[in-house]
Amino acid sequence: MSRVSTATVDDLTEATAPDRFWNRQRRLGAALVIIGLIAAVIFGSLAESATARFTISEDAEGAALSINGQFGAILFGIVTVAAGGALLAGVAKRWQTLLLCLGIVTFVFSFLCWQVAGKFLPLVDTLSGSLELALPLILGALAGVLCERSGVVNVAIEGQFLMGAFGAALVGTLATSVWAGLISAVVGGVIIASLLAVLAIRFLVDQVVVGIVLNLLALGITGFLYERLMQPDALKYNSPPRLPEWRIPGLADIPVIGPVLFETNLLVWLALILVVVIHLGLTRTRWGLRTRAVGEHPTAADTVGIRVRGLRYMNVLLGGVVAGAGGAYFTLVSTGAFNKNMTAGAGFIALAALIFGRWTPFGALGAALFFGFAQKLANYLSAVGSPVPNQFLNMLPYLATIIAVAGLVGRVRAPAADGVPYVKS
Amino acid sequence: MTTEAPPKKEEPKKEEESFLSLFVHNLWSANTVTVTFLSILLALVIGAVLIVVSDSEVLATFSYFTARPSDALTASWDLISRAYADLFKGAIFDPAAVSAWFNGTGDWQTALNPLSETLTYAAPLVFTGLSVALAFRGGLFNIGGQGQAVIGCVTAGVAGFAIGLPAGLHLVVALAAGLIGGALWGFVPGLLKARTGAHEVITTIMLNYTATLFLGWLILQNGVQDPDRTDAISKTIDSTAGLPALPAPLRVHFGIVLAVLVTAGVAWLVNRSSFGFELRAVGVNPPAAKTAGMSVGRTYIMLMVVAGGLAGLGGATQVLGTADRLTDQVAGNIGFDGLLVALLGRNKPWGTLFAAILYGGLRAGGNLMQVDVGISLELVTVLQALIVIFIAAPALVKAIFQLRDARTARLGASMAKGW
Amino acid sequence: MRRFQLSGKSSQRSRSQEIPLRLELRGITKRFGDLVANDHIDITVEPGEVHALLGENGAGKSTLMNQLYGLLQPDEGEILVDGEPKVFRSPRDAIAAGIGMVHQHFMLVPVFTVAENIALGAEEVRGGPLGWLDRRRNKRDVLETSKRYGLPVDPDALVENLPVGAQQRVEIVKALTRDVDLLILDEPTAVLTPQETDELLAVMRSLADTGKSIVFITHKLREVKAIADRITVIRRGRTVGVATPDTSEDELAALMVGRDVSLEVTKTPADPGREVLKVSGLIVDDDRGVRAVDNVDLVVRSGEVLGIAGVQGNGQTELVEAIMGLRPPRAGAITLEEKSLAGRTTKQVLRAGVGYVPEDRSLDGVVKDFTVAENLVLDLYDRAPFGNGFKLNPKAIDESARERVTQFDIRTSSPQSTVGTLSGGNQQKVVVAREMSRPLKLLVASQPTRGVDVGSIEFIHNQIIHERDVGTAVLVVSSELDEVVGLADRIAVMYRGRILAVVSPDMPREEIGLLMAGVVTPEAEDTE
Amino acid sequence: MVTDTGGIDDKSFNASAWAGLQAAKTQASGVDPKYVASTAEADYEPNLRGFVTQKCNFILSVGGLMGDATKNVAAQNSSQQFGIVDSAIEGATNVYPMQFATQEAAFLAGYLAAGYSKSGKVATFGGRKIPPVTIFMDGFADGVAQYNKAKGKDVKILGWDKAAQNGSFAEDFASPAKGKALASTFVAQGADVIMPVAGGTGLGAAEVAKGSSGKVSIIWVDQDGCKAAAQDCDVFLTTVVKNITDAVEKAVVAGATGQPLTATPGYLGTLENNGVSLAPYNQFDSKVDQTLKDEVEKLKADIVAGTIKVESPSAPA
Repeated sequence: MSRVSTATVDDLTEATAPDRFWNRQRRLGAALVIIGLIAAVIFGSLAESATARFTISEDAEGAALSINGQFGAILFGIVTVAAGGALLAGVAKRWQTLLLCLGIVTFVFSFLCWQVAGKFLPLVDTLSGSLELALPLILGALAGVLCERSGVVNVAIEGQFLMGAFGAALVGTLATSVWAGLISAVVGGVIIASLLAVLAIRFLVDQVVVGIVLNLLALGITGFLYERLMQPDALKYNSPPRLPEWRIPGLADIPVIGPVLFETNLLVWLALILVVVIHLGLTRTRWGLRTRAVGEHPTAADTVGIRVRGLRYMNVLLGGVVAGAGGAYFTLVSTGAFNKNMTAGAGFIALAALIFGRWTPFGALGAALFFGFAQKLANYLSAVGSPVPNQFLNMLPYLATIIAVAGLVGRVRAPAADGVPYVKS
Repeated sequence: MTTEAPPKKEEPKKEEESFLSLFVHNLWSANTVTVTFLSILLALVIGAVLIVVSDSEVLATFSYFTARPSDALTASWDLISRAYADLFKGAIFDPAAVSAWFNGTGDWQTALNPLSETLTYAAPLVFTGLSVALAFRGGLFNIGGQGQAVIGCVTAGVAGFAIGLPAGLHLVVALAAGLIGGALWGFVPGLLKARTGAHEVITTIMLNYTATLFLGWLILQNGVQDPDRTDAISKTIDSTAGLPALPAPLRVHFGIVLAVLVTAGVAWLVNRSSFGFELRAVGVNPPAAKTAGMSVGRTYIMLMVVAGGLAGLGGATQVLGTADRLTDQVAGNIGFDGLLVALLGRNKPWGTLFAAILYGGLRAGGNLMQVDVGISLELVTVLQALIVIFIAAPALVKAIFQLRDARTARLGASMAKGW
Repeated sequence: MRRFQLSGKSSQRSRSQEIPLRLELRGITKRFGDLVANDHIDITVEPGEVHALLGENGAGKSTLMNQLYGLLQPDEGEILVDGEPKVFRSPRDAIAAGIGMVHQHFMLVPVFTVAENIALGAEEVRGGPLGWLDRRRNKRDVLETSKRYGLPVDPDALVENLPVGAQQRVEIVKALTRDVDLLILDEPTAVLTPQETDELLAVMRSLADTGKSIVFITHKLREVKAIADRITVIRRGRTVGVATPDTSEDELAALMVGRDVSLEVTKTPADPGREVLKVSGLIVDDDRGVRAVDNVDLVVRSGEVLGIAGVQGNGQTELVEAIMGLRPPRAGAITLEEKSLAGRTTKQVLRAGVGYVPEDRSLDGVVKDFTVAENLVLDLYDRAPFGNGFKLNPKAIDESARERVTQFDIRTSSPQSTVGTLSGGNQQKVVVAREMSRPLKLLVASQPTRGVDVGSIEFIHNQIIHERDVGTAVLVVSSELDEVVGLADRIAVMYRGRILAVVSPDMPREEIGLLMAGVVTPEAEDTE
Repeated sequence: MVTDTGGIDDKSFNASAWAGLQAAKTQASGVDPKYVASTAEADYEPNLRGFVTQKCNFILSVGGLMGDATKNVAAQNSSQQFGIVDSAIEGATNVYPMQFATQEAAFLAGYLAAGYSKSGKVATFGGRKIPPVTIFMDGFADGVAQYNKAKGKDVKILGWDKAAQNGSFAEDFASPAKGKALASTFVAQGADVIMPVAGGTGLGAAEVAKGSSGKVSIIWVDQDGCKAAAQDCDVFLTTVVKNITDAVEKAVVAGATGQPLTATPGYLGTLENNGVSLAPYNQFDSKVDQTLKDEVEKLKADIVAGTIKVESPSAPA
């Protein structure tokens, strides 16, 4: 008896930490040092020695943060090197993430100083543009979180977007109500989600395959109906009302953040609230505990009486709701009309954001914002005439994803049962 | 002494049954052929419904359906039969053109044109389909066929106009360039998968976009862009680098022959080569392959290189066979279509070849359908997607048609393994 | 322990006359395709009874219990609880009826804490429909149950960081917090040291004394005799007898297997020769970067079997993987006949004359979708005569497969059948046949008979001894102490990544058991 | 009619040409218009041939990208009548070319924009870098330069550098989101008149203008914006009209009624024959100075008279 209790005490002791020299921290540190040097030397030498202005207002006027472009490029590059050096030297664990973020952010600043030298970058416009471009990605990635935390891989986000966008345009126009449009967007997302659910959960089809094919199906159906219905008579079928922009008095007057966050449309708030709600839901509620259990170890969940397939169905459909709302962005917020293949791969970027964000709502938010920022920046820089061809600027988000998936965020761990259909033996 | 099933004694006996009865019995069981056939049928039925509900004229006849149902039914039937007849005529042959050829009023080119079109569309799809299928057999989901094909287009195209070589040799060099370009583009995700475990679905999707953007940049550069044009289009490839083709207007070219040869090669590779053994082992059970001494990482890299090379060859076929010059749309959708072709062909080389020809036919027929009855090509996309859904979910087809269980075929392309 | 048994039995006998039966299974039949897994099985479990279900691997015990627990539905037959027929469509129904189960493969979510795992499915919540988790109450419930039944668990620990013994306690606590009246334990002792096993048996007995019924599934005769009130023996899906603990081990074994079996491995004394495998100062980390093998030294000589005993999860897996080149060691040396294996790939290790039977057959041992013939050349496909590194030689592969199938008594309809259609024992024979059909210097066999029927166990054990007798060095790793004792000429006991002692198989089981629990006695240290 | 890869709904030349066919249908009873959208360059030839096999009387290709394909097919089927928009095919007698001196109208728009701009910055961007797009941008740039020369001002043009033939492109004719991003960037740079030459992508620019509460205005292209995108009429300063619709309509009606279509000289839309023009100011009529209006009229007359020549590398020869 006593011996067993001894063993129990042993059980609780901490596992020994690895002490290999080139651990992840040092590798990241080395990488930061290298890119920091590149920034300081190359960006620094290419940059004009002219003032780079980061304006607080929406345009060139008004207050601005200014720095000499060349000086800034070199300065921030050196900070990146320093952050990398600190990681290389070995610091306490809690500083690691902070230093990594600092290194990446200063690298971006260095790049910006080079690009903006002699010009200016409007911060409010950049931020609100980033947020708007990130909006569908946030919603799409959240849909992915809902599905994948319960163990169903969702590659069909793109298809859900398209159906959502199409439904919003069609019904929004017919009913001349933006709210009816929003609801039909949700319905559109749920239609694809339910196909995904049935095929993946009931018929056990490979989930990545289903996702890809459903994207194609959505593309085909919306494209077909668009050509047959909307195109001949756009006024009747394809001119939905737009989601109004609302301004919260007071809060909207806060500099920079105010106009970005509090003078915008409902969908932005919805997305941000959903991030918090889904995060709390997953970590703090019965539903979340069960969802995570089903995604990690469905058999274990089954043996304690949880309906694995039922919960998966529910989560996939909820995902459809969220992704469908994301689809509404394209027609009700962004453009005001449906167009063939108008989502243009946003669903896949959302998928990348989901993985980049390690299957967590806040991670997904961060990744989506990053993609939004990269896209906005590419747009802005190509418009102000960057020396870098805009095709290369547009590659940024994709290359960043590859780098992120390949190592920057470490080996990401998907929910253990993600993509594995649950079959009772 | 154990619970193992007693060895089945029935099997030899069954062989003694007449072939015919066996055939009839199997016909309505859920074997591969039946399921494939029924999947296509189901897709066509759903497609027909879509055609009808989206046609305002036909739909109008339904408004008085109860009064005169025959109107609605005739109108629907006319529309559907005309659309599908076009699909057939555009893909295989048009009886009118063939009879015109026989009685001397038409020419053989017109009669053979549908088949030529089908094979022309099929040729690059065979390569991209094989690329996906091969990767699939090794447990990798190569969504990057598109990007690899784009790079294949680029390298083959550039080799086609930038270097001067005698005919024949130039073609070989250009094809090789396409192959190598695609292989390089496949190497990256393979390496990342092997070294860091980065999921190939994500990396290949990202590389697709990157490849397309790169192409968009490249064709505007001096030396690549057609000097007589200001828009995004490259110089034309030298005639020495073009794939030999039948006389115009027939477009079918040597690419389809090459495709058949490559299919045979891939079939041999999968089933008869050491590398094929490795990739199949790694595909179904990586830990066991590793335990048996195979290098899973090396296999992944090799696999992606070969898959990328195949897709690159598909891109090369596109440029050297039909397109003749680079534009930003030059690769069309051959990479993504290859994905469906592979799924439809159940990831088997010969299956992929036939699936590619079927898709080529749908494409060629779809063009005529669009020209003649104005039904857009998107319908073909819908049909393609539906066919693959049904093929991938044989249980669904089984349930719809109440098929009996197949005795042998293990259905369900269950490759499910998640991230 | 005896005292418990007697008192338990007497009290229950008297009660059974008045109150209805707790559980009755009548004519339960379950088929999987052509295979009849359960064939009209009848079992009655009375309140307060420890009912052992004895049978060898694949006899259908787990299938039966999965039906009782609602994971599977019987094709025929009925389940009666307190005399009333019940249909269990899912574990939910079984739990509602007061049935709990501790599964052979633990049903715990590794990334959850102990408290979360225990709460799962029976969460304490606030906030009504919102279902806000009440973590404090969940934790309190865990601690209460833990205390009441004397099963210490830490509610905040992550399950994946716990050793298997502790995980099993969590499983039992999980079942007990649900107020079960009948607890099914499926092969619970497989992962425990002998001492922990005794501990568990005592817990089972005390639970039975409080009136709960226990169904205890096992194939270990010793444990059955120690704890059971009644024993039902199942063979090939049928009930072949009901016995009492008084039945002799030999009788039970004969019932279980259907013929007389020799439980002992017969072998001649070893004749150890030169040092073949030498491991020194080996340090290996596991997947999470935690040290799994901690400064291990060991030597295996030609013509001897070195057994590694130890509870699963004490570093044996990582040790073997490091030897095989499957896992890079952090430090230390591994040499095969003086030649270093450090930095060699698995292929090179295999080619150097090492045979390897991996512990997880279905994951690492065979490729189930491959044919028997293909599996038999899984590590030789690129060598003559089976291939030349570029192409395969199907004829040679097929011919060799036919030979092996006969030689190793692999029961298959054809070498072209896929391995997945074979029974566990025959799959294992495929692995053994593959590894032993080339000249070996060293054979590494990990859990060589896990999940294998008795007939195949005998065969495999004989093959291992045969390999030793032709002069191969053999390293056997097993968590079945009986197997290690039976096979090994020397036994190294592994605990928390260290070799605590190397002892003789003649050492008393209890002593080895103590070592497996990490207790180093003076005698053991002497033998080192 | 065969569209290029932009598809029938590009809100640009494909759409205009299709509208022309539709209009022809109402004019001449025998016309039954059909179209096929190409999804890749490789489709041009088979699509054209599809119509040949269908024995269509008049086969219209849209876009310079289809020049080669049209040339081949037309050469093989010399008995059928073809037409092509935005391109001319040398030596082909059965292809009726319809081209437009768009730079002339865009020149006026450039002058107008420069005169109307309060910030001294105007902008333009394109859908893709193809001649039918850049010709607008060239004319626009020259118009701005003309204004600067005439007034001694320094109105800047963003998004296009005529000398370098380089500028901002959305790489998309159907993505208002991209148009919006580009336009808001230009606005942030201070531009207050924007001319998007990008079909549906340009709607995003209109979006930005709408959100600017009157500060920013848009010059639309192809078809009068107040008709093509009526919902945004309140931000359209004017439109550089390229009257493909009328040209196509006339050609088709002519073909249908048996009048010959001669390949040379074909059709060239200019300010003179109203093939290209500046649309009415619509809701901006009261906001534009009369003097500026007069100057624009004067310029138009000068161009028609040939005293001012507007050149562009993309202009039809």
